Amino acid sequence: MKRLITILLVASVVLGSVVLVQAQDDSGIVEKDATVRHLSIGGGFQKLWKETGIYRFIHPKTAEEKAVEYRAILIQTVDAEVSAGHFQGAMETIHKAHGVDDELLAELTQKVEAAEARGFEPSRLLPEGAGQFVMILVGLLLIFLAIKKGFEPLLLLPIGFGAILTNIPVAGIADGPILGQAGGFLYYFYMVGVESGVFPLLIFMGVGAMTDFGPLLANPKTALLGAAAQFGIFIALLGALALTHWSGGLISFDLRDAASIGIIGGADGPTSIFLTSRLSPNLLGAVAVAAYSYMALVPIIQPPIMRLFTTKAERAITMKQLRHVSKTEKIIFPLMVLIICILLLPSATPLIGMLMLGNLMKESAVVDRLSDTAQNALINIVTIMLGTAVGSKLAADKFLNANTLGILALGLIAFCIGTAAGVLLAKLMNKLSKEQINPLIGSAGVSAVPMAARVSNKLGMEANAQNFLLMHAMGPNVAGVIGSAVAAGVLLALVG
Amino acid sequence: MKRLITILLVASVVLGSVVLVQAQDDSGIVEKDATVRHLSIGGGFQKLWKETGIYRFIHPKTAEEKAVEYRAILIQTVDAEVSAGHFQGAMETIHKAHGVDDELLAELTQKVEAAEARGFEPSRLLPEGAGQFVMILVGLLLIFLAIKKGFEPLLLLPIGFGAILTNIPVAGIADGPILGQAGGFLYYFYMVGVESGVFPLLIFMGVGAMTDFGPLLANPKTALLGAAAQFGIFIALLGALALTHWSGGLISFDLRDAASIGIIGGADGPTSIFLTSRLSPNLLGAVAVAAYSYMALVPIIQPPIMRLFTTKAERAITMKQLRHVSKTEKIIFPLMVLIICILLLPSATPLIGMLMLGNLMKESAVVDRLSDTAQNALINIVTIMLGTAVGSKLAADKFLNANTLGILALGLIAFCIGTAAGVLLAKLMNKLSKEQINPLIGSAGVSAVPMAARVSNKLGMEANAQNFLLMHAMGPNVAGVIGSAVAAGVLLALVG
Amino acid sequence: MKRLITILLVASVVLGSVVLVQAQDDSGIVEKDATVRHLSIGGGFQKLWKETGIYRFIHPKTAEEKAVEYRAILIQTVDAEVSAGHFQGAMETIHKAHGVDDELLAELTQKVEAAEARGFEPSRLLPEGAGQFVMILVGLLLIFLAIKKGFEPLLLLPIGFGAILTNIPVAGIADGPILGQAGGFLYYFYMVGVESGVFPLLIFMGVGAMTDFGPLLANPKTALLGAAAQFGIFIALLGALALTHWSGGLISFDLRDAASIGIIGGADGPTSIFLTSRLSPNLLGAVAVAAYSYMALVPIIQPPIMRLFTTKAERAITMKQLRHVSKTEKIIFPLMVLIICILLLPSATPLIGMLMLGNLMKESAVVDRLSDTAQNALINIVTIMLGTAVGSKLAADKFLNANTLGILALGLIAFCIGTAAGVLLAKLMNKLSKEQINPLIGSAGVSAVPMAARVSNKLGMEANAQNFLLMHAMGPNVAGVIGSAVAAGVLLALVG
Amino acid sequence: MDSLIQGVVLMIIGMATVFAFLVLMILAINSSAGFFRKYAHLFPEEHPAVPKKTTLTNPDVEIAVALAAIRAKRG
Amino acid sequence: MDSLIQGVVLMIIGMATVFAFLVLMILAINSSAGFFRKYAHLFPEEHPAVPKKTTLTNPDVEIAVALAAIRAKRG
Amino acid sequence: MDSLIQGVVLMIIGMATVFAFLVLMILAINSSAGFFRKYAHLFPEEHPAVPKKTTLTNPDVEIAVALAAIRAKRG
Ligand code: NA
Ligand code: NA
Ligand code: NA
Repeated sequence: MKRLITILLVASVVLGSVVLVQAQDDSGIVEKDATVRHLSIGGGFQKLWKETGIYRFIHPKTAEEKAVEYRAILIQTVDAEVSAGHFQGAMETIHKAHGVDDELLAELTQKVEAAEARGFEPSRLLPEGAGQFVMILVGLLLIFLAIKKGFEPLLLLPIGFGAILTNIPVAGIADGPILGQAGGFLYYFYMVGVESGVFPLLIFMGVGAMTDFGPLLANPKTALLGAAAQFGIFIALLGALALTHWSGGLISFDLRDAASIGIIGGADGPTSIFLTSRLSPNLLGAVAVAAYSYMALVPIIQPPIMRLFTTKAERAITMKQLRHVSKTEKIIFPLMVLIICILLLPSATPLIGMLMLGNLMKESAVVDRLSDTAQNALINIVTIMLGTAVGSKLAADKFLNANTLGILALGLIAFCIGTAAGVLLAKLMNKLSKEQINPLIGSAGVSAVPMAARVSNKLGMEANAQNFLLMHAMGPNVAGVIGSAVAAGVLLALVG
Repeated sequence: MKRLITILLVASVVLGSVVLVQAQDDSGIVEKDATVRHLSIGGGFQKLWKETGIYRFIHPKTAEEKAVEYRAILIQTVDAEVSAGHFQGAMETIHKAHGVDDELLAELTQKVEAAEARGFEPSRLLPEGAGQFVMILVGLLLIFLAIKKGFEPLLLLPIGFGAILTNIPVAGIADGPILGQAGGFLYYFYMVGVESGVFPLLIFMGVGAMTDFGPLLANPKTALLGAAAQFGIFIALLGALALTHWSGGLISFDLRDAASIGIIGGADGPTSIFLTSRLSPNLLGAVAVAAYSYMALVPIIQPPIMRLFTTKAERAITMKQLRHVSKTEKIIFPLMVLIICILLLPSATPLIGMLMLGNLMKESAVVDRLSDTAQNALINIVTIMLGTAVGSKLAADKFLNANTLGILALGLIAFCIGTAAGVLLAKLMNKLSKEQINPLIGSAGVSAVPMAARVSNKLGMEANAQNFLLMHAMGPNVAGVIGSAVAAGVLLALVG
Repeated sequence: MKRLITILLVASVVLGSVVLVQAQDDSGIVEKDATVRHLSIGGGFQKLWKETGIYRFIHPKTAEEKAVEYRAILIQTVDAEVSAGHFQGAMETIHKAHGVDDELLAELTQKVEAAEARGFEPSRLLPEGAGQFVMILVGLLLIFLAIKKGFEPLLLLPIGFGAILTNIPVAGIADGPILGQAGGFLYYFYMVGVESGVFPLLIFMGVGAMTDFGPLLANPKTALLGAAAQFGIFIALLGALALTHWSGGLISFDLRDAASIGIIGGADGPTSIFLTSRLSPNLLGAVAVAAYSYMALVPIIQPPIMRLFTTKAERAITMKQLRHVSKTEKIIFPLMVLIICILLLPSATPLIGMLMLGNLMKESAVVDRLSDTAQNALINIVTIMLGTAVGSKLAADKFLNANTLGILALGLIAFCIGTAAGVLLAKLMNKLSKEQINPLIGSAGVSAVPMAARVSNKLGMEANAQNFLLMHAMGPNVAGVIGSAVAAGVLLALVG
Repeated sequence: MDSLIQGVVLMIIGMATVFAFLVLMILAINSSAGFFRKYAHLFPEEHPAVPKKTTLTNPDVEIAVALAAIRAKRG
Repeated sequence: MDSLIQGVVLMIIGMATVFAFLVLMILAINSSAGFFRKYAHLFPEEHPAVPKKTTLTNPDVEIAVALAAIRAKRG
Repeated sequence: MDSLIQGVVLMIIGMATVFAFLVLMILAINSSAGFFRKYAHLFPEEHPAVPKKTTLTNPDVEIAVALAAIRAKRG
């Protein structure tokens, strides 16, 4: 086990350096059609730099840049509609497009007609009916796990129920409208709340209104642990591409899929749902289920890894009590983070922004009625609708295939790597500074608030009954939420 | 009175058997255009069978079947738009249609042009302005009944207010957008919440989260009473067709209208609104008003009928206390009902599904915050918007005509028949089994939760001061909710 | 100071009479294109009369009138789209239009093509990036004022945050969808809640459910003070036109802009937002900020003016305690006001209607659960979304210009004039009747509930420690809410 | 100048309407007050006729009550 | 007359379905009741396995607890 | 192989950005902490300047208060 994980860590570092060398000569050009090709380190940072607030405040987007983006969106939209078999929609999109050279339009039209000629047959492991039947069983399983095993019931119960409703034949509860006939209600939940990105963001606002960043402010350097733990995200991303490369076509993910799978390692529901709904809506069901299931399994997944990489002595380290944090610092904090995000990574501002809006409402204490509603009525209403809407993406032809197994496996790896990375960085930090921190709090960096922090606390008390790590673990824990939102922003900027 | 009702019951049974004979030879073919024509018993059951989950899990819809359905929807949509005078909309629909043979398109185009040539003049008893004035008075009346008489104020007050706002000249509060100009807010409430079916379903979820099926689980056979009481639905449906047939054109309802009117007898608000918004939106105002008014009048409508069909001795029957129902049974129940509904009647799953989702959230006790919100903040918000949106369908040209009188009369009949049927079945059951049940609880089968159950309790105590029927009546009472949802599903499947 | 305000008052009266004379000969014809031109007193009242319920109940809109309105909307829509640079949208609007003579269509097409030929360059004081940067600072300033200075934090905090999010480069949080790509979430908040008018109306309903009209019912004549205080609205409107006329093109407002600016003087948030979102969405950000800021500054703005126009003796006047108001009167009141509004000014019924619906829910006491939700969960949810959505209109090219300075100045003037007018009318009333009222309550007529009433109370107690004016001031205070809604209705009817 | 005139016209019409509206409202209030003073006996200050319970209400309460009764009866 | 026949057909099919559905439901309830009566020992009436706390929960509480513990330890 | 390289590139850029972001955040926190330690006296821990009451508040309370006062005065 330890060997495996260590190998993975080393491997990725080696691979990284290999690339560092061979990719330098690379031109870093970004193809017009926005699917990142031949992106070198240099090219990537360059692209990212052009998407920073610092750069854009000084060089607003030019008409040319906007035109290029428009072209990219057009191609992407048509591709998506074609691969979903919506040929009519694709043609309409092409007709709607304006200010695009006719060659491109002709080319796209051809592409659509060719695809239409080939016809569209959703790939299925099982016949439609059987698939629906199995998915209903999957839904029941999720509900069982939620109720009997206590797996994140707030999300998995609605998701499971949504999966059942979606796979009922005839009823068409997740189908869109046809001519004059209204669509099913889950279709509207999905379009209004998920396609638009509104629901996960509102939940993130509520989470912000529930989160106390005090422990992080009191001991900021623990935020580094929240950064390290995001390593799992990118290992899983790499893994998804590796599977595609070596599974001989059995499993296949493109870069956007890989990014969506990686984000499972962020151990943060709203972030996973938001990113996946942007990059690969077809994977939304599997990704969300994996993310919430593993978050629920944190008390089972993390401890062995934590013990593996720490000695009893290390686990017994007690940390000095956290300093008092003033009200004003807590009020300033969300604004500081927002500003950093604006300057460095605007693509992450929807997530970070809403998280910090919620937190500002809480800490400012001048809009308590809004903050209360954000963390109660509003988040509950949205949770019900978001859960069922996510469940509506658990359709047989999307879920019952080898890819889903890959997603589940990679998600688990992501959690393990993230945990290990957090613990290892903690140990490294102890080497470098005299002020010792308990490496157990490193694992809390994956977020999964507040479960992971509780796990750190539990193991700490096992090693030393007087060792209360919870508050110390909350620092990396909440930093991990910010960390995965940042990772999501990077992926949106480079792959989106 | 007793004679009248008995006659009605007998008549319908006779008519039924007559048809049984003469309809057997019938082919049971269902016309392409989805308006049920010459539907025989055999044909009907056959059609229903093809809409069951059992059948569809094994035989998913074929491309041909989908094409036929698409044709039906197309024709229906065009017809609806034509009869509403939206000729432009109808033409657009025809142009949007794809994969349909040109004859049909040509035929529809002709139909539209012909209608446009004839021109469109909404039939009015009163000139527009006077009609609006009267409807405002109707709205005020509803508000008076809600506040002073306590008629279901939660719905009738918003409905009444919505009726007033809708009928204000110039303001156009329920009008759709025109080109760049936004529509009135009630228009948006209606489209977002009623046209989509979302609001009644969310309310049903809240009702589920408020409902304790324990009494039903403790004495399941009382569910039969909840089935019998749905008889009123179909008698009213038959009555609507009879009125059309014998009122010499004064009153006219098609099959979909008749179904919407019948559902009033379900004595269940959300079910009535959901079904009517699907089948005959134009009747929504009248149907909803009738349903809620008679639900409020249950304490006045039911007792005489209950006394009529029971002897003092019967009313005095006491029932043995209900057994304890375990938590697990209560958690399993909503899932069992959902599964039965999936296998037998998918068309009812939106209603049954949301009811059971709410109940599962309540009984599972792992998502209390969601369940609390579902039965408070969420259901209240939706009730305000749903009520006013339903009121927006109280437009003079739709409401001020003989049909409305017919609807009110038929709704009352439905309640009476339903009550009688419940009581009579209870007596029949007493004949057949030794364990006696008090026939008074039969009337609770119409649902109208918990009013009808309270009425049973009241009459029981009149006959025997120590006779507490409330809990026993809750069984048929909640079964009646399921029963009317099932009836709605059948109507959607056969008439929708 | 006193002189200044007095001059303004006199000036406007004089100007008024001047016009009275010279405008009589005027024909009062209203141009087809709905932008009021050459509107005389007579013509205006005539137009208003034709928009009353009294008139329309008897003379419903004829096909001709509707056609004229449709033409007007068409022209307006195209103009708006052209001036926003949405040439494609404008062309689509023209194609969608039906039942319009071809000359008009040709004319409009020409107009669009001409504009497109000229090209579209949003006028900017600063380059795009710099502008966004400054607007982010503006957002931070609003948040500072909300938190540290307590300026209406419930609105200004979300507005400020919305302003920041909107002006983040790259993120496009307030941008609309492009082809297949979803828009930013603030775009959806704005379209769903503000463009549709739903959010301000829901807030108004909540305000109604929180408002006790008892003090007004106990001493109705104080409502006149709530009327007088609306004078500020029209002075600011006049001022906006004057600025346009005499600032030599530096500042430019059309009649609709002027009306939106004037409504700031209504000292009522939802009313300002509702009217401005109808008349000049581009000014929404500035108008809302001004309205809420000055409402927060009422305790600073009003006292000097109140002292200026009152003697210590007047301020010391005590008023006899208010009579008891019966429950039934309180229930009847909202319906009476609604009916008056229907008969006199239907264009104000969305605002007045929702205010009165909320109040009826409160006073009827039969729908407490709805009333509770309306004044808590619902209003809070809507406030969060409305605030951020309004903030999304704080875009650099709309906000960073001389017009905004004009808006801020005029808003302040509106508040001052309103305050003065209220106080002066109170003194006049004292001259005319023997029953004395304390002129301090006149200033509460601007609404700004309950801040302004508290100010009256405070100054009253300064003059006489035993002088409790709060309840007496609540009368004009709530009347002011109705007054500004009525003013908004007039502006919608004549300018909209 | 023209637009200024428009402004004044709007001011006059607007203020006139606002006053007209509120004066009407005052009259309505006074008449209703008078009416209810005169017929107060017809409108006792009791709570509204409606029980708070409605179809949206939770039956559990009811049942609890019944149960209590039953127990009372037994014990 | 035709449409009336339709009505009767609907009535018969409808009532049949309603009864069929609720009868099935009764059978299901009885069998589940039987099952749980038989295996009651497997389903103790304890509260569900899940702690109410979830990712939606406010960490403050936790911290309070921890603090308390710490203080306890100190004092 | 190409796509794998893409993955590694994303990993390097991603982790670099995450660390950069959080390091910046740490610096910001530390400086703000330092600032407030230095000028703590300027930011007393009092409650915010705003009264909870706002335009969204229910005037009834106010009135109750006033009434109380009036009665107090009388009695
Ligand atoms: Na994370
Ligand atoms: Na029923
Ligand atoms: Na006002």
